[in-house]
Amino acid sequence: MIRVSIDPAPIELALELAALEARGAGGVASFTGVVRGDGGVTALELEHYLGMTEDALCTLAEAAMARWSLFGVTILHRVGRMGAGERIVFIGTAAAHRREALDACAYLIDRLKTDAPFWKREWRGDSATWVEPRSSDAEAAERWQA
Amino acid sequence: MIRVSIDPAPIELALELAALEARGAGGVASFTGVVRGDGGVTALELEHYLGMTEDALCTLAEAAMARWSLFGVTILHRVGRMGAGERIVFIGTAAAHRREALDACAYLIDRLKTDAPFWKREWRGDSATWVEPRSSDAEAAERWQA
Amino acid sequence: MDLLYFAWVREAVGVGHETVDPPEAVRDVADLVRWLATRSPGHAAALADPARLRAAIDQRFVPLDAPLGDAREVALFPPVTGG
Amino acid sequence: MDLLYFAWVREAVGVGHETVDPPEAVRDVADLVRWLATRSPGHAAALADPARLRAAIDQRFVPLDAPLGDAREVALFPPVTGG
Repeated sequence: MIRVSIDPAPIELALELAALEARGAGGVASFTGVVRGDGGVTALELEHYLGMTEDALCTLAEAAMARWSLFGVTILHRVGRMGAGERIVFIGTAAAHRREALDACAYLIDRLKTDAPFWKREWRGDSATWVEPRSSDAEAAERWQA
Repeated sequence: MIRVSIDPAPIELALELAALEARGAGGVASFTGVVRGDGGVTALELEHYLGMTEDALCTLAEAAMARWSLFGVTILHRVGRMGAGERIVFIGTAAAHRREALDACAYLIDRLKTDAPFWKREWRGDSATWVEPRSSDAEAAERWQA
Repeated sequence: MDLLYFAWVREAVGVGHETVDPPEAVRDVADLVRWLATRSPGHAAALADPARLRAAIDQRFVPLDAPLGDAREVALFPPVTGG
Repeated sequence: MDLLYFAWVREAVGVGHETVDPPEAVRDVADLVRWLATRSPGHAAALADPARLRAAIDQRFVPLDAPLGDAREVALFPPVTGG
């Protein structure tokens, strides 16, 4: 089961995790990205490529399902403006055993960082700065190329 | 912040994850172990070494806090009898960035499997079998020795 | 050909979408970037440094030397920063 | 000395806890296992194969050749299977 959603609404975790557990999994791994309020950031704004984004996330989910034996993959990404402490992204994976679930979860967030058309802008009061990609993100994605 | 709990009561995820996010984290990783109902298993029973267990889990949490830069670690383990689909164990980690949170989460569940005094018994109707450790668990724990 | 711009590329160009009909000499994405840069000061500013740009053709990421072929939709944008 | 047994070791011995006063020749956990095995058929069955046993002294995991020293609490059990 693949579930992908790109939505301006807040991400709710409890139902998402319960749905993954209900797939008969022995292990469910998750990663949640949260807006950090440090460096004076008052809000984060997420722009995306409407039309391409959903396909890109489905392609990632399918790649994970092909690479590991998974019962379910959920990828949720919020778009629009959000404040410190709010969730930006949620990855959830369900598998019979922990290793598949954990590895697939790490794979999906690493690959999402480089393979999905989102752009992040930090707001500090009235001034906004587009976030530069981190070179560590490209390296993290590359370690899954094997 | 370290939170460790060994409890016969069901594990509730939403509050646990929200508490980790509230530590100012940029990333929260989690692993949830769930009772699988395959192989005719009707219930799982978890026995533990009262007194030692909590210390063992706190020691693991402290080791993770020392090894990675973490804002919070939560380890919850259920004991007693539980049915298929119920949660056995929850690991949650909060960090500024995803790599620390994901690695620490994988470390904690791998080490918990070999370093905490729990014993699992599978019930199939009226007959019970003690679970044998998997050799892959020892290998998974060893990869963190470096 | 539909063009889409995102993030600071969109801001510098001044629009998120435009339709263009590039000359035949424009064969790959890099050609397109050079040709577009001549359309306005905003385009010029947005597209001055191709090393900072990434591209998609018909909603698939491509390198800048990818041929345009029968592309209907070309998007230009900075490296992605989601998640 | 307090002894604790868990899982199938506890079931085979028949109790989860007992207090014993081993002779001086019992110096390490392996000695203790051999000495305990003589106490009852249940002990003998539980402790027949030391390779299947793990131990803790005063609530810390130890190898079977660990000296007992001033141990107040020794636990014997199968390899752990939590998580």
